[in-house]
Amino acid sequence: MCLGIPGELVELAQDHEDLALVEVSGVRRRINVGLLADEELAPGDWVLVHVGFALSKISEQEAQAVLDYLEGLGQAYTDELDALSTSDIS
Amino acid sequence: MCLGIPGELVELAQDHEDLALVEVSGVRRRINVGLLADEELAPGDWVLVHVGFALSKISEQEAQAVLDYLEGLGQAYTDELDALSTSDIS
Amino acid sequence: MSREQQVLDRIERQRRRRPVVREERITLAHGAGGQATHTLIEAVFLEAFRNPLLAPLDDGALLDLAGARTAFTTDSFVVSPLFFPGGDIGDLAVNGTVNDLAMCGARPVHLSAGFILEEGFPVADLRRITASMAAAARAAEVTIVTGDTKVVERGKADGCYVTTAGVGLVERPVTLSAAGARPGDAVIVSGPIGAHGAAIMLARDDFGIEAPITSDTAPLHGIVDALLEALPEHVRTLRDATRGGVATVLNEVARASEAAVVLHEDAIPVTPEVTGVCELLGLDPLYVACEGRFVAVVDGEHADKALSTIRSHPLGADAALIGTVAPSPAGLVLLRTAFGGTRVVDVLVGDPLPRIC
Amino acid sequence: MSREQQVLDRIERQRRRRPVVREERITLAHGAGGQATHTLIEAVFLEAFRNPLLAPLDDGALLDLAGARTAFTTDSFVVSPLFFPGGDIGDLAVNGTVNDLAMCGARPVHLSAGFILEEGFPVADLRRITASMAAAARAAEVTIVTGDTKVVERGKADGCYVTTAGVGLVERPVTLSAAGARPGDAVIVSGPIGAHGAAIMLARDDFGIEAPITSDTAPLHGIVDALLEALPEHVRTLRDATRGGVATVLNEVARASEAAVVLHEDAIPVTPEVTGVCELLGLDPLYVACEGRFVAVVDGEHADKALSTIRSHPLGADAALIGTVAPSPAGLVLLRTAFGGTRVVDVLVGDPLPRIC
Amino acid sequence: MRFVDEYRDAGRARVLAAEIAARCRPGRKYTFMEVCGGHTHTIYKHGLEDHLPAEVNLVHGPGCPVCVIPMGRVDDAIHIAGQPGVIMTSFGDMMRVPGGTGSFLDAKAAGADIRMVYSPLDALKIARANPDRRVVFMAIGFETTAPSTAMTVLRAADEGVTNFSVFCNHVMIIPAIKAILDSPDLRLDGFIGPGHVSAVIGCQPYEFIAHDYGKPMVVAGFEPLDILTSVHMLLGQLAEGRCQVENQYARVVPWHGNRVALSAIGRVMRLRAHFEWRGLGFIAHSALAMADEYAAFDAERVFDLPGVRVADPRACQCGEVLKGVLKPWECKVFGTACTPETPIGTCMVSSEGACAAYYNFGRFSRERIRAAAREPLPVEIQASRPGETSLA
Amino acid sequence: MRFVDEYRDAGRARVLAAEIAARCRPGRKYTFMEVCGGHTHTIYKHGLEDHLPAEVNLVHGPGCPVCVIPMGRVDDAIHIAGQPGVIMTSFGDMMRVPGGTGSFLDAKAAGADIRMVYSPLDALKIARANPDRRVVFMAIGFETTAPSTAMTVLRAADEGVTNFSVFCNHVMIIPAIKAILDSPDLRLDGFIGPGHVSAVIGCQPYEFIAHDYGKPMVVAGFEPLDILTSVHMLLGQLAEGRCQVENQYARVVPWHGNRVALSAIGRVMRLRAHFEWRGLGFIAHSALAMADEYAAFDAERVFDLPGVRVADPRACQCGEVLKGVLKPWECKVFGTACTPETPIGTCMVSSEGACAAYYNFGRFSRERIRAAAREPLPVEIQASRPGETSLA
Ligand code: SF4
Ligand code: SF4
Ligand SMILES: [Mg+2]
Ligand SMILES: [Mg+2]
Ligand SMILES: [Mg+2]
Ligand SMILES: [Mg+2]
Ligand SMILES: [Mg+2]
Ligand SMILES: [Mg+2]
Ligand SMILES: [Mg+2]
Ligand SMILES: [Mg+2]
Ligand SMILES: [Mg+2]
Ligand SMILES: [Mg+2]
Repeated sequence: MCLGIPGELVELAQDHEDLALVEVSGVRRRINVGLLADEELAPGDWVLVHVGFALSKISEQEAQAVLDYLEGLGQAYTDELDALSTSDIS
Repeated sequence: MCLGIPGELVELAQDHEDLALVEVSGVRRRINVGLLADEELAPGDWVLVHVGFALSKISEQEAQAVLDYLEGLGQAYTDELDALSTSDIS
Repeated sequence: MSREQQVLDRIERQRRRRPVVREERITLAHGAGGQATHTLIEAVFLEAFRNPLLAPLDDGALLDLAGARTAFTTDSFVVSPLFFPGGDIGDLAVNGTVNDLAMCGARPVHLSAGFILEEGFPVADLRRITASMAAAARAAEVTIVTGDTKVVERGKADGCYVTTAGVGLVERPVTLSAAGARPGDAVIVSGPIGAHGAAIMLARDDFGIEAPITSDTAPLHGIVDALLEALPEHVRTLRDATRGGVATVLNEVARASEAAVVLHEDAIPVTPEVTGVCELLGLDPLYVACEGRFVAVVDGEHADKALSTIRSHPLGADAALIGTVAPSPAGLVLLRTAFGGTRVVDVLVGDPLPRIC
Repeated sequence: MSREQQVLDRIERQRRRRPVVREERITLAHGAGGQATHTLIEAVFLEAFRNPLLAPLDDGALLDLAGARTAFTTDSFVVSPLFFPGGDIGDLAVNGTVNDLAMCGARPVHLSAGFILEEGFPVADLRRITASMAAAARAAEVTIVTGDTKVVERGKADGCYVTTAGVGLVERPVTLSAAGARPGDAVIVSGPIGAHGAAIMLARDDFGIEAPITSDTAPLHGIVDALLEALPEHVRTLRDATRGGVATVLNEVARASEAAVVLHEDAIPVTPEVTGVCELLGLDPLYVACEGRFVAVVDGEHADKALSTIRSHPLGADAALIGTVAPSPAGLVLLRTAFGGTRVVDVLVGDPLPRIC
Repeated sequence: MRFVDEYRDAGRARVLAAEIAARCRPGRKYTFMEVCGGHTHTIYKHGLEDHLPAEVNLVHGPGCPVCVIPMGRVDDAIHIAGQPGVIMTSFGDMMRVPGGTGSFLDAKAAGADIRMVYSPLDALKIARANPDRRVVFMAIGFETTAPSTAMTVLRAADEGVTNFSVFCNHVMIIPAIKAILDSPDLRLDGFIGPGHVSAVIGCQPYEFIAHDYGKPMVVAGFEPLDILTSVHMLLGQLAEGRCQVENQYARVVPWHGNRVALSAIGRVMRLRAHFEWRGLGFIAHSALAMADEYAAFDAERVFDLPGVRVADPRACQCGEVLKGVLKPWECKVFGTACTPETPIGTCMVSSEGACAAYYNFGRFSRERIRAAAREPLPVEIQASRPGETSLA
Repeated sequence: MRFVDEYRDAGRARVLAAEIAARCRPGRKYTFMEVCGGHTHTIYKHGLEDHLPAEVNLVHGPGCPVCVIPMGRVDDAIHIAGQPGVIMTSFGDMMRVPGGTGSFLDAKAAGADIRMVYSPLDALKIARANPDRRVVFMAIGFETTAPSTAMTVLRAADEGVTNFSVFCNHVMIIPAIKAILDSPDLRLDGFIGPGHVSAVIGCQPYEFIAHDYGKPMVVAGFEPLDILTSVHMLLGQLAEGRCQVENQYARVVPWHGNRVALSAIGRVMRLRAHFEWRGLGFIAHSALAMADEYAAFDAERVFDLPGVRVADPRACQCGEVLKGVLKPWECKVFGTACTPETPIGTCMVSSEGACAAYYNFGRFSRERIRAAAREPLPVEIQASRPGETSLA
């Protein structure tokens, strides 16, 4: 029910201010962007689609932040593994 | 379009004054007898059925008259044949 | 030759030309089994699928399957109502395919069954239908070995449609074909005609007509087996007289055999009740469907034997010799009327009785 | 054993009991190919028709016809819309039956075709359908040898339904069965999945979704022939992944074989477009129908040969090894997810995609 | 007595045939018109002409209501059927009648809700069962059928049914016969009068035919012996120099008709000033419309109608056939372009139309049929066994 | 970046799993509730628990709108669907939800015109296309979905559509969480907050959870790595003794929510005094009704509703499952009488219901699944080839 799909905005409709074309994996669908009236929207933006409406504009920067957080963990983990393998306790 | 079928009246409906049950070769159907309001109708009478209505009450006497007319012709014909075969022109 | 005859000859030539579907849309007439059905089959289906085995005028195809002489046939059943006096869509679907196999001279062996169900169809009705299919299959000594079920939205069907296909084995050296009739042959019908169509009409209850008529639906493989056992080489044609009735089947025979079929009106068995229904509705029993009657064209020399063989089977007790095959007028069915005249019995035009099978 | 596992074992026992139709009426779920379809087939059709040849979990029946090893199958087609990118009901009806025969290890030979037409259906559309049936039959090297046509009133169908039945000859010493999978076997799918179902969804135009997806409808007899030629004794099971998709087919295999099927999510081929449609509509591609893809269970020792043989056929170029058969949990399909977890892949419940075939 | 089989007896027919032959003056041609399509149907269906000598020639008249409906009226009816919520009801005979824009069958295939009924009462029943729809009855027919329509409207009014109306196309036989009599190109020796129309209007209205036009008429029943008898009676009048209206069908037809039926027509309908007949053109006072008192049941007032007159197809010779000037096979399109399956003219539609009757039953010339009938049978055929009726 | 695959990476998951395991105090149990059914679905669908150590226990919360709808409301909706001319429209999830008198699916099979839609805008489209029908949209959902309903009603009003109404069953997450927090039988260490609800309402409304109840919350995205990350963050707060609302899903969730969406809800809807939740009973101020200004679009006013409260089936333990007190398999009817095919409780219906998710994806205990997963493969399997995506 709360299913939301990230989609890339490829075109803002000329004929209707609230409509836009969104693409998900090469698949296109018209959605209503009326709930993002406060946002600046442009082709290339990503939005979260829910029951035919764009609910939110997706921030790539914030998205990267999570991945960086994970990267950091991974780095720490790798470092630790490296440390482990290079340490000589013999 | 002007198809009319002779049917035997087997029952006058109790619940509706214009309805009656008519039988044709063991097949029964309800028909409207409103057009025969001037006639006395009773089970055993024959009527001519057209598009769900009884159009006419059939006179057995008149029916017989035609057959008698034909019988007469037949008789005359047979008599003649007889006459022919018994006549001796040799 | 009179001018009238010249005109009529021109018309006959025209009728033999490749048929053309002139309508833009399918009408009920295309499913009534008469002229429009033929035209559709020839102009659309045969045209597209043309191959030597596809014999539209016969009840099924004869196949050589790795040496096994096999008959293969299919029919879809859309009868309305689904349940009627004397049967239901279930035994109709089994008997219909069993009979088409029998008409090919085959012993019916296995059936398939495809169901198209309308959303909302009562499961209890489906059980009733499958139970009567099972009973009919037992009676016809066949097994239903494969099937399929589809469900369509409400309003996209009429409860339940069933399509059966069947395979049978041709175990006798018979060569049956609608094209096999020859002058001098006798035409036999296996019992009183028109009961199925009349029963369906009454079951629809559109006309407030009541009559003690039950469908004649029955498997004909047994009676056919007896006939072919008795006269393996003297039976020319077998056709079950379904949609379009005896008249349509015999027109197919006359056309395919390029001979005339001459029927005798007062020899054709019809029950009084079927006669009554037909009179009330302005129908001709010759065009009303049977589902348990067949027409056999047999060598005239063996007509008596054929008739007595058929009559000795319970389903053929009221069989009758109804006509003969004559050399001309080729392609036509004539009727010697009880009144002493002769007229043409043409293929059915229009759709007096839709959805009877 | 944990209390959870005890509960789950009780549930599995329950699931193996004879199924019961609890609904009073048919719903679209009964036609979706999932659990409700199975229940209906087992509780109603098998119950009524029970006989040794009727094998519901296989694609067709294997018959001995006077010594000829024959496969016999049927399917009704009710797809909506009738015409869709990549195909129409006509080639679907031919390919569907050709494929069911191929899955029995048979060479498809002859087809029957029963048409149920709705009054008002454009004759031009019917011609289009028969033309594509004829083309599909040519491509599959089969002939359509017998048929039937019925017409129902407007509002009693949806344009055109087609039921095909088919006979084929089993010419190799194969024993294919949904029950044939054994631990150690490999599971192969012949190409990217879900394109047919996705194409139909888009063609319906209910969602305003556009994507370059065409149905995968295709005859599989050639590729199957190549596979059986290469490995006549090492192919256990062949199933075309139609209604209910790969997940449903493999559940049938797991249950019938009393073994587990373990799939690897990241090995299962799906095109980006099908993925996109499924994401937008909340569907799982594992349950979306194909009409030109099959699943093969082959001896694990010969998995590479099987895969390379399939891949060498144009219709199998993107085939993939997607899983294996394990001894337990018997009857279940498990998925090792790309995320690194493992979960159950159950039979389909409900009807995400009605009228796809 | 079933009032059917008795009149289909081959033995009686043979006797009568001999009498008819005997009454003909050798070499003279007798041309009689059977006014009613029902008679045409009987003649062909029973092969009746096989009992007539070459001297007697039956020609078909205008008495087939389906055959005379003009194309514009069909188009109007299809227009009504296409209005939102309409269920059009009609006798089966109408389904194939071509209008300028196709037939009911075509309109139905294209989506209109058009249903066949057996009786106008069935149409009323459909109206009762579908209160949210507008049910229209396509009323056609001569005076035979008009009373049933009228009675149905009276009942609808009685019951206060508000979603039922009648598209009234009832026509009257007398003006049609008069048009035939006034037409210059026909030579007739007498009329076989319409039996069932006469059950309503009686025989008296035909007397002008004998008095003013000097043509004898015998009102005839619909079994083949009825018609054969009527031919015999007509020949008798001619032989005896009489010219009268005689009633062969007295078992059904009272001389003065059915008063109740006539008064029902009188209450519910009114005479139209003129009405177009297919092939015959406009004929004054030849048809009925709904009376003002029943305007609420008059589809012509309930719906806006295009009311466009459509010219008959150029090839169509129905007018000549309806007037008995041409035999069906003499029409240029008969049996080739015009067949019961794809009729061009209306006479090819109803089984009572002369062209359809001839095409279905007689499409094989009398010479050949007689030759075929004379051929000996290779096997002996018996009438069906006791305990069951035969088709006959 | 597709914002999907990146968050489903098994390598990253393994790293994170190790970190999570490292953050757990051995022997201590950590119980976190994922409030939203979308999270439950993700957890089972990706087999996420395989990456969690035995110490971490996820329990499912009430955040599945289909799961919390009371039977009486389903019956009311079916009652509406049965009114003349009505087309009921609904998200697919609702079709199997049992009311006291069956489900939408049953009502549809029995003849009601009930259609699945993907968006409330589709329902409005159906209304426009069927001006003679009355189209009702069965509105369910949390704050995620309510704005779409509101926007649709605003558009309908704008266009003057008069045959469209909404049967409003929108519920609100905060009162539900409060009900959980106030329930005596649950011990939780923290919440995984609902990502898409928060896209509308923001994170700020959750602060009372940390402040007043002392439970940490991390608002999480719906990919499996999002949830795993949130678990890691919750463990971090607990380890550091913090108790806050954190936003793991900042790429979608603004701290203060979506002002336009909130104001659309505010215009079109009003707070109900109380509303019944399946298994949880009546909760004050927990749901939305149509505002008086939009009464014309309010199905509750357009139609007379029975409005009868129906007690949950005796066997049903959905309430306990929704509160996280029982695991699905602990319900007595789970998997035997109650299955997705024939659900007794609502949690078995939606793929986001805890029982359905567990039944469909998890119906095999973790111990066995892990054993099966460890088994060596008899053949080597490769990820799908370049040029095509795999299912993953
Ligand atoms: S053949 Fe056709 S067009 Fe010619 S007169 Fe007959 S019905 Fe009219
Ligand atoms: S098993 Fe069914 S009844 Fe029990 S909690 Fe789950 S959904 Fe509710
Ligand atoms: Mg047959
Ligand atoms: Mg057949
Ligand atoms: Mg048949
Ligand atoms: Mg199938
Ligand atoms: Mg229906
Ligand atoms: Mg298959
Ligand atoms: Mg099959
Ligand atoms: Mg199949
Ligand atoms: Mg057939
Ligand atoms: Mg339709």
